[in-house]
Amino acid sequence: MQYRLLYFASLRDRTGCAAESLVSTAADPRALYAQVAERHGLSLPPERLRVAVNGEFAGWDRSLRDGDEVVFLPPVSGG
Amino acid sequence: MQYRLLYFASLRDRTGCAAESLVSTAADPRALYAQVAERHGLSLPPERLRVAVNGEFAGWDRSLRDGDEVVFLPPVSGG
Amino acid sequence: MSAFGLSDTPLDPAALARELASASAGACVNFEGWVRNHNEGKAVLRLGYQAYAPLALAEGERILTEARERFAIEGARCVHRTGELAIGELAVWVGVSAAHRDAAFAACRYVIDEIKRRVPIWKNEFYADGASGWLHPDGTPV
Amino acid sequence: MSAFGLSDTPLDPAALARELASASAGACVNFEGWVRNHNEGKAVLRLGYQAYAPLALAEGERILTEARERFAIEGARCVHRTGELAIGELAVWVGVSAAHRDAAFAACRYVIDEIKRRVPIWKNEFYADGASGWLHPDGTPV
Repeated sequence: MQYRLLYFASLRDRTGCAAESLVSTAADPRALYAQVAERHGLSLPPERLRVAVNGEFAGWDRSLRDGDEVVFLPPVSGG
Repeated sequence: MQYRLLYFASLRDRTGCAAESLVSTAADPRALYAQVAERHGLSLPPERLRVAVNGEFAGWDRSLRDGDEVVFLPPVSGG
Repeated sequence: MSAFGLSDTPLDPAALARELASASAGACVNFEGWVRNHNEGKAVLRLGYQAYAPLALAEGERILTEARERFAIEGARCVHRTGELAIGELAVWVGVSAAHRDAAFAACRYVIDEIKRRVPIWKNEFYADGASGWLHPDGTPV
Repeated sequence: MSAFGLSDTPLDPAALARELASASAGACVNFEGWVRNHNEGKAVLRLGYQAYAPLALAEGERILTEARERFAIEGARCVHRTGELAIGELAVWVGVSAAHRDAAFAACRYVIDEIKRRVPIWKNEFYADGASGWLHPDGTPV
């Protein structure tokens, strides 16, 4: 399946991109993050991240569908 | 002795004046208020008032001196 | 400059807030008291405030000094209106700046609570039924 | 109109506050978050904010709805800056109006706390020593 990934903050710095399209066999965000972390050498463990799918918060076990927009969110620091 | 009295809020309405000069034998605010309350028909008991002498809060037993400015303060309601 | 003031003309919150500006402050909390069109179930048309000015200024200044002593804040200001005010008008403005928001919120709350409790200012409400009344904070007339 | 907004241009607190004006509100509490020239002992030159806009807008709106449900308030608004900000600039503005000040203070505090905890916005601090860092709220880099 093909996913659209967006990156913010330290993940954007580390991956060097704000967005990318990725063809992957990962069926949920947990598997997808493992692939992405290896690909880009990300050091943040999933416990420190939240997941959003198609603009809403989602669980790590959410079933992904072809074309989903998936975002791994570093700890926020607005305000 | 002669005192200068200022009136605010309901006391001003009741006495009909913002300020008056009063010659009195009262030696402290407690005695002075008793005279003023009788003179103007004031119904607020001293327990509901505070006293200021010469622009600072004072006790009911404070010794008054000739020329003092004495104010009996109704419960405040600013804000 | 005095930290506490009385004003018989409309307050300008933006100008007041600018006086608190500071490069080391990360938080600013403002309280505005507005003239409300109702109180205790009665329709209010307008308000009048009287102040015993010399003591109000001294006591207001003391409250702002206490706020600076009790809380880790940078700046604190308060101005209270006197005279006649229409519905919606700004009656009192409190502003507090601080490095962090905990102190700014706590100090701003302290200042408005103490102002209402201690500063010799009196509010006269004019009601739609033609009556008016000087208010005690507990709602009883005085 | 949306109650929560993102802006990549400077905020105008006076204009934002005017949108809360109400004849039945007696209290308005505003929180302003300013860019501070120091953090955790380090001199800060400027800040950059990134936001995941669609989710930030949805989550910010949820927080303001929660505030209206939990507290007896009339209006609640919040706008957060994005992009690069200089020292002293306004980064986030929260305003809450209510009949009484208890609810206005509590709701304003709730909104800024939840915004900082839940809304996908990230702060990058640029330090005087040339370094920069995305900040976790607990101070650890992310």
